[in-house]
Amino acid sequence: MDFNDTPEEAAYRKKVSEWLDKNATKKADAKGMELPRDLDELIAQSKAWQAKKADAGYACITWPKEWGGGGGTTIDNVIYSQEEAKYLVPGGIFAIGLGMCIPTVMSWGSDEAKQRFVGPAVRGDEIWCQLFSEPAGGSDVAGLRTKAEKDGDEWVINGQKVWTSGAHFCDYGILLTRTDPNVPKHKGLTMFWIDMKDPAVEVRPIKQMSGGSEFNEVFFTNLRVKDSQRLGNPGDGWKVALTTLMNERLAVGGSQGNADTDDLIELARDVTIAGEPAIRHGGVRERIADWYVQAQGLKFTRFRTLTALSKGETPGPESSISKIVAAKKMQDLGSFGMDLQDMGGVIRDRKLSPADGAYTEQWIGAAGYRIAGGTDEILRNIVSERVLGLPGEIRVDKDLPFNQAPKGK
Amino acid sequence: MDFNDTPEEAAYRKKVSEWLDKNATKKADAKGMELPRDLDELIAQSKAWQAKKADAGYACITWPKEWGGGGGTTIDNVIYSQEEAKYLVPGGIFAIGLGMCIPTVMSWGSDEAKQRFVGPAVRGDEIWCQLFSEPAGGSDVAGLRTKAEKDGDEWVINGQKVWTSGAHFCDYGILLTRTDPNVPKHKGLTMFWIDMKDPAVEVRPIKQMSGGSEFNEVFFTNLRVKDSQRLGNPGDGWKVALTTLMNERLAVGGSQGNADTDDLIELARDVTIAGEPAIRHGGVRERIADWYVQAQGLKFTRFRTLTALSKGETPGPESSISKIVAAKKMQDLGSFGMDLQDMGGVIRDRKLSPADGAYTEQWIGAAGYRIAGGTDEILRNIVSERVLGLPGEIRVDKDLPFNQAPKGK
Amino acid sequence: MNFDFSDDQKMLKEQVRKFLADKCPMSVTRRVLESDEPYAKDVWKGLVEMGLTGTAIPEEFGGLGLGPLELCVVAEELGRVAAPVPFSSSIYLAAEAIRLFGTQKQKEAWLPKLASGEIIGTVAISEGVHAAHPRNIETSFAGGKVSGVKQPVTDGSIADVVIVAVNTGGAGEQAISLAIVDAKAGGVSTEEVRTIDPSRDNVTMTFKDAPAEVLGDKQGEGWSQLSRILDGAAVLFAFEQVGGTEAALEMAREYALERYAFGRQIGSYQAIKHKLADMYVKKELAKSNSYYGAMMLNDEGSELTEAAAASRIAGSDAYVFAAQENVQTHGGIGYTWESDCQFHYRRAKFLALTIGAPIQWKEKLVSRLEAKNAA
Amino acid sequence: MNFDFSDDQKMLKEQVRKFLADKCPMSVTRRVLESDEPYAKDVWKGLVEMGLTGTAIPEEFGGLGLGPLELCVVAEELGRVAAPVPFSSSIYLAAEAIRLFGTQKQKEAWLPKLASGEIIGTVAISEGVHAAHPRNIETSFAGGKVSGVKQPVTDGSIADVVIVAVNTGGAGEQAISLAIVDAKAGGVSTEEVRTIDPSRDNVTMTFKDAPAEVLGDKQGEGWSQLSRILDGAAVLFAFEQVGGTEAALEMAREYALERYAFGRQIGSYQAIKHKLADMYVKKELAKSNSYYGAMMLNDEGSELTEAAAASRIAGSDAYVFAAQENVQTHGGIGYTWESDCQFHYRRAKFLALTIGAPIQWKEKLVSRLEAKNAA
Repeated sequence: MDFNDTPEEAAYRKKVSEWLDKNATKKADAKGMELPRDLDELIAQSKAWQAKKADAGYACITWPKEWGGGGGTTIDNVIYSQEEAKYLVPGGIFAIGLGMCIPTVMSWGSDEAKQRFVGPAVRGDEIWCQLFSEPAGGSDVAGLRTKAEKDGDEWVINGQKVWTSGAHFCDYGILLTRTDPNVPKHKGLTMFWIDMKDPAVEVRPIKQMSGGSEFNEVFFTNLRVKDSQRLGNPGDGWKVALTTLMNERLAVGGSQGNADTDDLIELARDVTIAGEPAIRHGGVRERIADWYVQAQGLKFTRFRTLTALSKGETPGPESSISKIVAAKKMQDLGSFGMDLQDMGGVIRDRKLSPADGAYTEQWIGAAGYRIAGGTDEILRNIVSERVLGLPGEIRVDKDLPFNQAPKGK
Repeated sequence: MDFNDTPEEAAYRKKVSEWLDKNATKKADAKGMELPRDLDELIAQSKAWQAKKADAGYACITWPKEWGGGGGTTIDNVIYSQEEAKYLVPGGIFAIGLGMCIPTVMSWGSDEAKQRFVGPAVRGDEIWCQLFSEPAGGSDVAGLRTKAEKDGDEWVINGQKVWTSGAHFCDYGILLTRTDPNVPKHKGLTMFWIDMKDPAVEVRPIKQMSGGSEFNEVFFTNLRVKDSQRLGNPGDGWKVALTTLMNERLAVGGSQGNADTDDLIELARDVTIAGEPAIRHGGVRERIADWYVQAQGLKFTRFRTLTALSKGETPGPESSISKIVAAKKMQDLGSFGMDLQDMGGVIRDRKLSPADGAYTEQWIGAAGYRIAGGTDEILRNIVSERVLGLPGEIRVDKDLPFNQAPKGK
Repeated sequence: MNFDFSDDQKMLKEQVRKFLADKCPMSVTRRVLESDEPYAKDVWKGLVEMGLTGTAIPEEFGGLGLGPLELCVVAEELGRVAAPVPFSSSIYLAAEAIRLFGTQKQKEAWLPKLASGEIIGTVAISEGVHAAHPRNIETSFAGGKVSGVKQPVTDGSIADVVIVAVNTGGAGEQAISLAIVDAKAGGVSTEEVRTIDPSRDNVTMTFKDAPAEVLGDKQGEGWSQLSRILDGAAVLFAFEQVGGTEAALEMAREYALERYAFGRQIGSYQAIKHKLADMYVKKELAKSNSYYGAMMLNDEGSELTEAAAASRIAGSDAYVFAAQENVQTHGGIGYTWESDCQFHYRRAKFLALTIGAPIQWKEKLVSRLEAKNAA
Repeated sequence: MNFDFSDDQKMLKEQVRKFLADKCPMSVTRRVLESDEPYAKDVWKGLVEMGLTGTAIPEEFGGLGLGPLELCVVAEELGRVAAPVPFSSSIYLAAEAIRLFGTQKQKEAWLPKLASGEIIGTVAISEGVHAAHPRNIETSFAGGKVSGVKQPVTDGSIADVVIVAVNTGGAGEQAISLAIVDAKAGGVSTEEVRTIDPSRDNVTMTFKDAPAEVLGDKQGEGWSQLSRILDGAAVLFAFEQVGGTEAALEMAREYALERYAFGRQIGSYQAIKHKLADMYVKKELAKSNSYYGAMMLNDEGSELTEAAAASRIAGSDAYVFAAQENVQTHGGIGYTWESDCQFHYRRAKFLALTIGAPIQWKEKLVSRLEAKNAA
């Protein structure tokens, strides 16, 4: 039992870090430097970096070389990510496209589509987004209502999507539509790829409680797409969507907020409870211990998963617990950090708040993180059903035609 | 807003306490004295005391005088209980009979039955128990299987009940049976009163995890009862049972374990954490605060209910929350009291443990208290459905004949 | 046993509720939160016209001469709608401070104007992110002048009179006094400070030799005075928290009944049913504790501090939980700017921190319980 | 990255699991709990014959010369069946204490017999309900004789050798030494003490001038030695707790699948589904922390104390929660004496207290985190 690389892993890590040293700046040496705040600049830098990675075989490491990938293993990919994380490089805007959309195109698209789209996506020349969620859907993704009607060898699409990341700068997207409302909801869906720049597509940013706008609403008004843009057969949309959704919860699983127990120790040294240093308060110390143990538990659960990967095994279900724990911890730790600032805890100003305002931001952000990509409640259902094998929910709408299933407002 | 009695209440309280002073000993003055540990003696004393109360009009205070009651108000009853609680008097063994069984007999029994049973029960000459729960039933009381089959003008009863308090010393009981398995489960039930001394009735004590035996299993082997012992019409048993069950959760709601925050403060003064007095540990102090606030919250919720009563209003649903809070608090406070004793916390010996071993006993007892008379989960369902008006559970067995409903083992 | 509000008090509650339902829907809170408007003048004007600002102020000083109980029912309704008005600062805190500890002259000078709504008051205690304590209050008061920086000061940009916790030298608690500062008499400047709840005005307040006088006639009693003022405010804040909890629970309940997932109302899933049951339980515990707090406040009872702390602890726990789980019940839509969920999410935490975090109040409570237990 | 046990270790685990499934079903635990039998001799004999008592004892002292990792996999399986045997006292604690700090002579004297199961060992630390601390350990050691009372001492009535925490005078931690007492050499008497888990033997152990020698060659190092011994035991206990948690979760899962209420498996209700999901989550967090604890123990790593404390905190939390909610999932039947639920309910709390309560370990952990954070 050790954290050491196998000889192969070590060799690959060495190769990677040498390449990174040549082509990027270590965060440690990047004092003052930061990524552009302007979106257009950021996108430009991101595309340039992605192209560089593609040339070196570090874009889509696990994909076959003929598709522009690196032809590497899952663990190669993990190692690259671990190393790249040490450098100040742009990333993220391709995650959904390469993590979810393009794999869907590769499994279900026509040869023309694959030839046309995979290469440019890998190089970062084109960015993709995923268009599944709808206001009426929520946790019940398959409850979507966006309509696609056949008209000759075209489809006419009308409806609305929501929570679409990056829709405002994406070139293409994969869109899940309802093509037959007269069959049960999972059976009447069809998937298409679409051109996000089509005038019939309108993107409106969603303002979040936090004040930020990372997501969009997307409206379709008589959007016409060719039948050749279909991914999978008509009515097979749900099967196609599962290819995509597989990866989502992993994709979201990342962020756990900024402040952690080390910050809490520093804050507790600085502030007081009933006039005594908060760090001497047993309740503060118990929370530090509990959150440290949780963080360690999640970290070493990831290590167990990585080990399974490096052995070529498919990772166990352990990873499914990560977000359940991380999201609530993010909210509670943020909230408690604010409590430690007492009356001053209401202040939301990075200049005036400890840890650069991290406690407040993560307390607000956690309200969304507990929901995004699977609510606490949905994730517990997943663990109890997929991991523990407990019965699924009673589906009253299971066999009802979609247009007859109860929907409320 | 005050805790004072109205003039009428004050007068009644005065009358009551004068009578109690004459007829019983204040706990405060009862040093060394205690109630008999021998069951037979305890029953004898209980019966004598109940008869005395009946003569003075303090047994079944809210019942009409012609039934041997006191013809008083609900608040009279509360006042009497508050005052009686200050005296060392036996009680409890009549609670289920007078609180649940006899009211059922009074609402559903024949005139003969009422004439025969109400008086002796009020005076404590006869003790009653309630026979509803079954091994297969649990939270789903109506899922019971004990069979009653018509034979001439008699019924022949076979089956088993469980969790019956006092069955081993009771004279009579009310028994819920299934008389028609071919209709949905709530529709095929019928209620009877039975003679617990009948040789066809066998009582076996249930040993609990705690080591105690407060409950029994009761077996019926061809028990024959007259049709005149029926309470309500055949098939109306569930409607009849609701009369009885109304009162159960109140009945159970009482006990919250012995140790409370005052004991915890004393224990925390005595023991240490990392060498420092536990009472100085902020986490200990937070728990003391939280549990004190919970206890106060429950106490003043009861006061709000009493106020509603004293105004002749029917109390709000507030009382339904009491057991949800009390049971978990009982388990957690007991558990934490053990933790404070560190390695010594495993000791289960009243002589060696603080607070006369209360922490350990209540930690063990709470495992049962969280279940008895409605589990935490059932109670949350009740609050969400009856108080908040959220939808009831989907009843897959609603319209199925009982003998076709899924039952598992 | 009469552990309930009187019919008159309930009638008052009904009036306030009707007025706020009509004049202070969430759209008003949103308007204030999204604009530079420091508070909803129209709502405030209405409350003043109903005489509510004078509820607990003696008639001789232009108030209605009612008591804390009436103030409690008003508070519950203000909390229910997360009203964007300076009521707590001006009435629960400033007016109560002067009513409790002011000299006759000070009462005559300030209470009538506070009662009539002609002026707005507030208190200035905190000096940043460190809990106020006799050892760390640096704002000074000497030669009739206050100098120092207070942050955050709620409703500071609109306050005409400020009760300021100041350091007048001396050991321990004796170092602290409360000073009355006329914010319009010079030496006071404010700069807006951004908080988690922009529907309430908050500033950094700087005093530069601001003319002031000590509250009451003696220096060095500020800390115990502040403790009593905050005990009273804790009960009133708790009623706002109970009202807010009820509103958040009601929002969650309505959404759970109208929103469908997988062909069922989401309110039919136990994860949601039990979540809402837990909100209800916490709300009832908070309400019952607050009732006792109200009674102790009304009687100036010997258990006021314990009851106030219990009210604050239970009220903060209930409202923050209900506000968080209300967003969770709504799902994605609940996290959007368009949703009204945010107003409870913000206000719940704002109320839980503004007069001191629960963890500080737990200390205050347990110190008392220890003393009683030892006795 | 190889954060997993080796195939050999997994094979050992499988063997132990098979043996215990066959020879140590819950009926054996019940037999010991209900009788005066201090431990299951038949099971113990089998474990000895498999050589497991010698797992981590060097070959030169008659052991298998394997390491802590092998002991961890054994522990997980012993925990899974709540085995009523003195393995933890004799091996995790007594044998490890001597292996770590004993002189060559002491190792030669005791380790072979402990490895061969010829004798049973234990430790005697606690002196009642007050957490052991250099300031309150009164059992004395002078002139080669130990006198004092230890309570509770697990497996004390069957122990042949006892490692006793004694006070040898001096300031602070230097006051404490560990003494080796031959329980059969006179001066040692035991009286059974009733605990929450009668499936394990526990006594009050009285020493009256019992012949003894200090562990190792120096006095005054007992407290730091004890700290290291308990760090190791905490990791091994955590594996027992993980095994127990898995067993309790499995019991709850099986019952939730076979028990019907209102025509549905109770496992189809979210209240039960999410309860079991929470058990699973806690179990995984405990398991992952324990893996790191095992690795640090194996490497004598610099983070052993933090990893051991984290393992103990997560393991205790997971097992106590799972044991409590397993009873709750079973409902009334789960609270009966006949039900096997009680064995996990008792053992979970027993393991969580026996080598010190989590709240004490949290202090130990945070002190270390503070030091590192300051560094």
